[in-house]
Amino acid sequence: MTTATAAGTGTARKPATMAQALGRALRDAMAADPSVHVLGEDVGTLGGVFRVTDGLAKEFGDTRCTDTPLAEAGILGTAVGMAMYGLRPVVEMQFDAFAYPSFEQLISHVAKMRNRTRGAMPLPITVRVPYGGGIGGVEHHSDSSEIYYMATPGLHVVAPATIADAYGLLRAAIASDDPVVFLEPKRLYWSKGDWSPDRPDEVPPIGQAVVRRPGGAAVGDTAPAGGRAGRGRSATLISYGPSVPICLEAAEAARAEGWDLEVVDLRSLVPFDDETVCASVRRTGRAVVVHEATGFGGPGGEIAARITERCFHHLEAPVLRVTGFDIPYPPPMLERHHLPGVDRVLDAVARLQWESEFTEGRAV
Amino acid sequence: MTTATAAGTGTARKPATMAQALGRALRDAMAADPSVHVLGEDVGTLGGVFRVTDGLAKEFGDTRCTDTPLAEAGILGTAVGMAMYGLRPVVEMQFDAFAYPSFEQLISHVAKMRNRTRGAMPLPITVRVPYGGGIGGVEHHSDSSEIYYMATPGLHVVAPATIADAYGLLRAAIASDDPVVFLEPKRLYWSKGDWSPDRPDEVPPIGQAVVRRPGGAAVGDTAPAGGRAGRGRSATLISYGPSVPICLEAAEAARAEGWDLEVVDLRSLVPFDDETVCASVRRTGRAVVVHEATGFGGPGGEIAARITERCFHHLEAPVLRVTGFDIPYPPPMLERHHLPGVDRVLDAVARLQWESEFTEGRAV
Amino acid sequence: MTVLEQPGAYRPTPPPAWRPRADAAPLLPDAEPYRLLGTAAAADVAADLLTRLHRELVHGRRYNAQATALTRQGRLAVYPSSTGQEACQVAAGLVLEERDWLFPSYRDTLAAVVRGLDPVQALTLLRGDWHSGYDPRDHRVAPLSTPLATQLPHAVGLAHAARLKGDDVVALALVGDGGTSEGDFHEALNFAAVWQAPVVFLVQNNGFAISVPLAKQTAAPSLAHKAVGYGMPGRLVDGNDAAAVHRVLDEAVRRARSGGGPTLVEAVTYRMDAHTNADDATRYRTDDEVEAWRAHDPIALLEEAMRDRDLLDDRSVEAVRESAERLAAGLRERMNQEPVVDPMELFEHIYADKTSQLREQAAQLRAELEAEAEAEADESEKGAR
Amino acid sequence: MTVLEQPGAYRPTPPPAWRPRADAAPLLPDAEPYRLLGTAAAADVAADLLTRLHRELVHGRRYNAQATALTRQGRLAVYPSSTGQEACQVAAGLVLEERDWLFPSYRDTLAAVVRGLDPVQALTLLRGDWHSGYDPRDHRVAPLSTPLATQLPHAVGLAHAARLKGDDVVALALVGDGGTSEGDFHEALNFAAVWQAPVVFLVQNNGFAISVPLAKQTAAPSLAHKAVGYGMPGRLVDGNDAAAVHRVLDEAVRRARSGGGPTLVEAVTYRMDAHTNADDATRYRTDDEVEAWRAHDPIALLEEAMRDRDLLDDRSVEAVRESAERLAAGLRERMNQEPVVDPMELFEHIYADKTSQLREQAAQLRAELEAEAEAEADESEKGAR
Ligand SMILES: Cc1ncc(C[n+]2csc(CCOP(=O)(O)OP(=O)(O)O)c2C)c(N)n1
Ligand SMILES: Cc1ncc(C[n+]2csc(CCOP(=O)(O)OP(=O)(O)O)c2C)c(N)n1
Ligand SMILES: [Mg+2]
Ligand SMILES: [Mg+2]
Repeated sequence: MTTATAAGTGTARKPATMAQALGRALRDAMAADPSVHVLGEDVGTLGGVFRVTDGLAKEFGDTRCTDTPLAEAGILGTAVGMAMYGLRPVVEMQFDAFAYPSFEQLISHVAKMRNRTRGAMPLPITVRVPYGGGIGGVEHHSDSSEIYYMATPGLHVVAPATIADAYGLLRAAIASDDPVVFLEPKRLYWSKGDWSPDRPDEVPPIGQAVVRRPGGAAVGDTAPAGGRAGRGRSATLISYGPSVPICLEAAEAARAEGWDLEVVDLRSLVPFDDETVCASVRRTGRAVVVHEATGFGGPGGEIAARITERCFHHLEAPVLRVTGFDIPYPPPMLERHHLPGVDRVLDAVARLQWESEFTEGRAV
Repeated sequence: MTTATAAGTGTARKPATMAQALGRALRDAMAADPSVHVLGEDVGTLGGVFRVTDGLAKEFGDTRCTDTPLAEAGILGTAVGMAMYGLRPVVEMQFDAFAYPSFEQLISHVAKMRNRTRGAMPLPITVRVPYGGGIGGVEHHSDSSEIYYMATPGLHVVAPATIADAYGLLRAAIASDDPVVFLEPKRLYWSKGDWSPDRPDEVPPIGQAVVRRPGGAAVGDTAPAGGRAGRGRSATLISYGPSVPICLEAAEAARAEGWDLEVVDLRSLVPFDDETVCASVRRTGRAVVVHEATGFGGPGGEIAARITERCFHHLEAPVLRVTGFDIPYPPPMLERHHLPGVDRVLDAVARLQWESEFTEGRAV
Repeated sequence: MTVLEQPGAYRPTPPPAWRPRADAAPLLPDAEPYRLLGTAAAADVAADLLTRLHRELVHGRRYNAQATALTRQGRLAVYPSSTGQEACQVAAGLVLEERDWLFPSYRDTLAAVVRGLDPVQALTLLRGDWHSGYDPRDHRVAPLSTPLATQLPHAVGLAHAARLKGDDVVALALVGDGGTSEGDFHEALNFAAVWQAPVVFLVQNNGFAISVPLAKQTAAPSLAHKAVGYGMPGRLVDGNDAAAVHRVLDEAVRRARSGGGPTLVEAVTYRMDAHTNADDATRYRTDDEVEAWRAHDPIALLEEAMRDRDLLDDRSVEAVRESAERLAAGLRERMNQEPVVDPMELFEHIYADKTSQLREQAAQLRAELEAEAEAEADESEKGAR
Repeated sequence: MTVLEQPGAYRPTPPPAWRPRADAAPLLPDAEPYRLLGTAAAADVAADLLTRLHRELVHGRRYNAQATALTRQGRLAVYPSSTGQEACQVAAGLVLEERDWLFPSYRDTLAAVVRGLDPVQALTLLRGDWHSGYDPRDHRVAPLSTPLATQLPHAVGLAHAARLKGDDVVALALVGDGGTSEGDFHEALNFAAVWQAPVVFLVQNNGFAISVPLAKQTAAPSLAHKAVGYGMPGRLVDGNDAAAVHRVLDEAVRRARSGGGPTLVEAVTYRMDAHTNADDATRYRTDDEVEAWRAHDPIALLEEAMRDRDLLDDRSVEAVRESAERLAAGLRERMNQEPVVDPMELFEHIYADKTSQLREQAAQLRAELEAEAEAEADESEKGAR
């Protein structure tokens, strides 16, 4: 995968934004493998409403990068057929909420075809879903729909938080023989970074979380008054996609208040990297899960539950969640009140029972 | 609601099965309120593939109980329009997996219309979904899809476990001004019981869990060696729908081994009754969540996480989950290996760290 | 016999006794889009209708320009203009009775405004202070629908419900050429035909779904030809001829009202602006094409026909333009006021009663807001000193 | 020019230069279902084709009876019989080349068997030992599709992919009358027409979707009329006339193979059995209706035509019945063997590589199974003593 460099482009070019890195991943994948086909609404001539597919139709022709009729079940359903014939379709859903018409195809076929055929007919389909809020989008343009996919066995679910991961994980998704729902954090599309696609170490495997910010200093060093274990004022922030930058910012801010926070970027919700997550929580003894999606029934419940199952006796406090409220995504002028921000993360950190005070039960 | 008895039928008739009680609820609701309309595939002449709507078309005519064309998005979408005009549609999805084509209508309209219109246009729609496994159904006929609904703000999600609740909760769902996804446990359709629809106390409100089996004896009475708190060998089993009878059976079996188990039937996943659940867990100090749905990303994660958030210092052990495996629903001949049964519940109970042994960390 | 029974309905009996339900021929659209303006028949169109259409077209164009300008001033999050499509918008807004219902998509705020909706309320979604700015029952206008074609089954269900209740109500549902490809379009039209619901579907075929031209959207002879597959009549009309669109819609509405069932109308028109202010139309279409359509401008077409009949002169044109300016100025002024938003409203309309969880979350947000306000007060106090 | 470009494609240019893409007339189905048997044209049908069709029809009927019997013996979880529809099934199974693909629904195991699939493998879904019993690539038969109409876009995508790869492959997709109401039907046909994919859609209109009669499913003149709305030809055929179905499908397949694009074929037939063994058809249809269709039996029709041409006599009929009995006996015998199922396979085919979570869960189940086995061994040891 990492050896596939596109003819005629050197390592000199450094895409500036995540959107460009995603486009580059598509381009490099198409150049490396003629069975990779991109299809969706406006992906061809226009280059996609976020311009992620810009230039692909020109370079590879409109049979490799195809503007489809406007019908998401049709897009994903035909992609299933294309994959059955040995192609490797990469489907773009224009926005999160516009993937819903394809739900039956995704749940009842894409996720199940390998299983149904006893492994004879895997479906190497990548479903790219620009997702999440924070871009001032009107209704239906800001949903965090990851739980629908996470809860469906047979799908991989990936969400990059960095430009390098955007490239690497998308290459990995396309190369995977399993269907991958690839969640692209819309509000990071225009995030910029210095990055070159040709460094092989930038192609991560799917299913490995990464510690974005180690919480080294405090590990086992200090034992504040009242603390049950001697792990100091450290905690783990766990997130993915658009919430990772929030967590990193919060960790930076927390340092000023004497907290040493470790930040885990899950990168992939399925497969879930229990090892990296639990190792961090065992080090710190406290954890906060952060995501934009609705709290109730959202990804954070699963994450908190499995950490608790695995690390119960290492926990100084319950795993807390900082999430979107249990409401439909708000209109643009109110979205800032809904989205988990640095302050809300710090508030949660403060509630992690640092003095082992008996605070539970307040909420009910 | 409870005063609405149908003309011409006395209290003498005692429906024997849950399917009949559901049918009776529809009938009584239609008799009480002419704005209640039933629609779906085969609900009219045939009376539904599970015969729940048997007799309704005959009694109320085919405009009150209507065989629709075969198109689930169309069924739910037209129901939205009917509700906009003041009707109270009750929609039947023939099987769990066949609700998926209506997903966009459900998520993007049914769940959001009240919110979108600032309360001006609530949608009193009941979506009946025969759900879950254990009936030897072939693929797509046994999905436990509740997390998709739970995770969508704006929907109520209800699942009865008893015949009385089937009647009462369905009446409540139809009477509700909010959209309700009403999950009917297929394998309990033929469960029998002595029951009369005319006892007002059998119409429960939506959103209240119930303790199906109190764990009284052990509350605070005994303090076994090694136990941190003095609550004895008691624990709470939490479930809903088709798993409630399993939990009751497990509790019965557990008594022989000296465990005193309390069984909570959630009845409604949304709204979620934190109070009843947490009160029980605080009494017992231990909890197991039991459901058929896939574990990863399933309802159990949410339930375990919120219990832990609220009752952390009352917990002697992490909240455990007994769920379906993280696989597509298996073919009939293998389903018994997938479904949580009494043994698996008892195994989980046994793992609840009764001697406070330090067992965590094994799984990772 | 109930309203759902159709005695002549298609039911294959054993061949050779084949009996198709309906003759397909009357369902098929004409080969050419129907036109009135510029034809002899234009002479019979009521003068006051033309005057009304004209005023609304001119107002509508100005409204579109104003709304687009508001995006540049940051007063609208986004605006999908209907410039070039005013004939469809205006006819759709005018053709219904008060008791009827309109089901617009995101591009159809003009039709809603013509129907009587306050433009500020119509633009609420696009301004971003809430998802919808009006009570749908006030003017019987459903919320603007963003997920394509999803509003069509709503229109069918509402029209069906009204009929079941014995009410004399017709629903008119708007959808774009792109939207016809969605499954919901298919399901809605099929339900409408089977139920003989009093609903009219108006496809504004403006040639593009964002960047995707019609040739990549369908291979049908016309979109109106889809009607025959549902057993309803398909009508093709010049979407820039306001009188023609009004007449075709009016006939369809009357048919629906009198129990004749649904109609599919395709209006052939063109989107003169980009998809929205955020779109760059030069990426997918040529200036030549745009200019060719400019020569078929709905306002120019109507003005020509009206001048032919002496229904318009320079003075009356000027008067209409002036009233359009006044409307635009009023809209501009009102849209330049900061809308009042209350974060606490986020929890208000989820359910009839707040769940305990929502109460907890509302309390959390309230506490945050209070802390914020306190901090701000501290700041400004410091500043004041 | 790529395969996706359609020079004559429908693209409205400014009126008055209206240019519809295609003439609708050739797309419209005939008013009467096409018939061969019993007409003069039947004389020209190749004798060996008739012989082949006859043998498969008779085998097929026996197969259906046997499968239904297996439900009563608990050997099949459920069986949706195609008795009465054998002409469609057999024609669909025979008309394709080896390299082509068949996309069956749950009712179409017979078509798959005619195509060459082992009936035991074809019945795996319905027996319940796994979701699908065969490698789809072995006979180029997609897994039986249960969610209605969802297989149609798969067929389009596969045919499109084959064409892009330069392969000479046609896909034939089967769907029921009820299935035509689903959004996926619409989207699939539209994609097929826009892409000019080499795919043939066969609607087996058997009059019912479970209990729902066609009149509640559609108001169209015929289901074949839906074709015109996509810009593909619609063909109507007597679905009990095996020669006619074969010919219409054969023409459509040839057309698709030669780059002529997709076709929609509606075969008018009747489901003689209940929806499945679990259904009670007396609830929604009369014996009279069933009997009327019995008089139009596909086997009787064919036998009559063959006898007319001296292609069949009592002896050859008897020989075919005997071979059908042998097939049924073989199937019965094999289906009476308990299928081997391995619970551990539950975790095998979820992903290319098992996740750590699945490994944990597999270990849990293995431990449970071992404990169970131990307990059983203990039991039987006790019993042996
Ligand atoms: C279900 C769905 N898919 C995708 C989109 C994104 N989208 C918004 S407008 C548009 C094009 C619509 O074209 P058309 O129906 O012709 O209407 P027009 O914009 O031309 O008025 C698309 C793809 C959407 N709103 N809904
Ligand atoms: C999406 C979906 N909805 C509902 C069903 C349940 N169902 C199974 S068969 C059937 C009727 C199908 O009728 P038709 O398409 O005419 O095919 P037939 O059974 O007559 O062959 C229904 C409603 C399903 N399988 N898939
Ligand atoms: Mg358009
Ligand atoms: Mg049928």
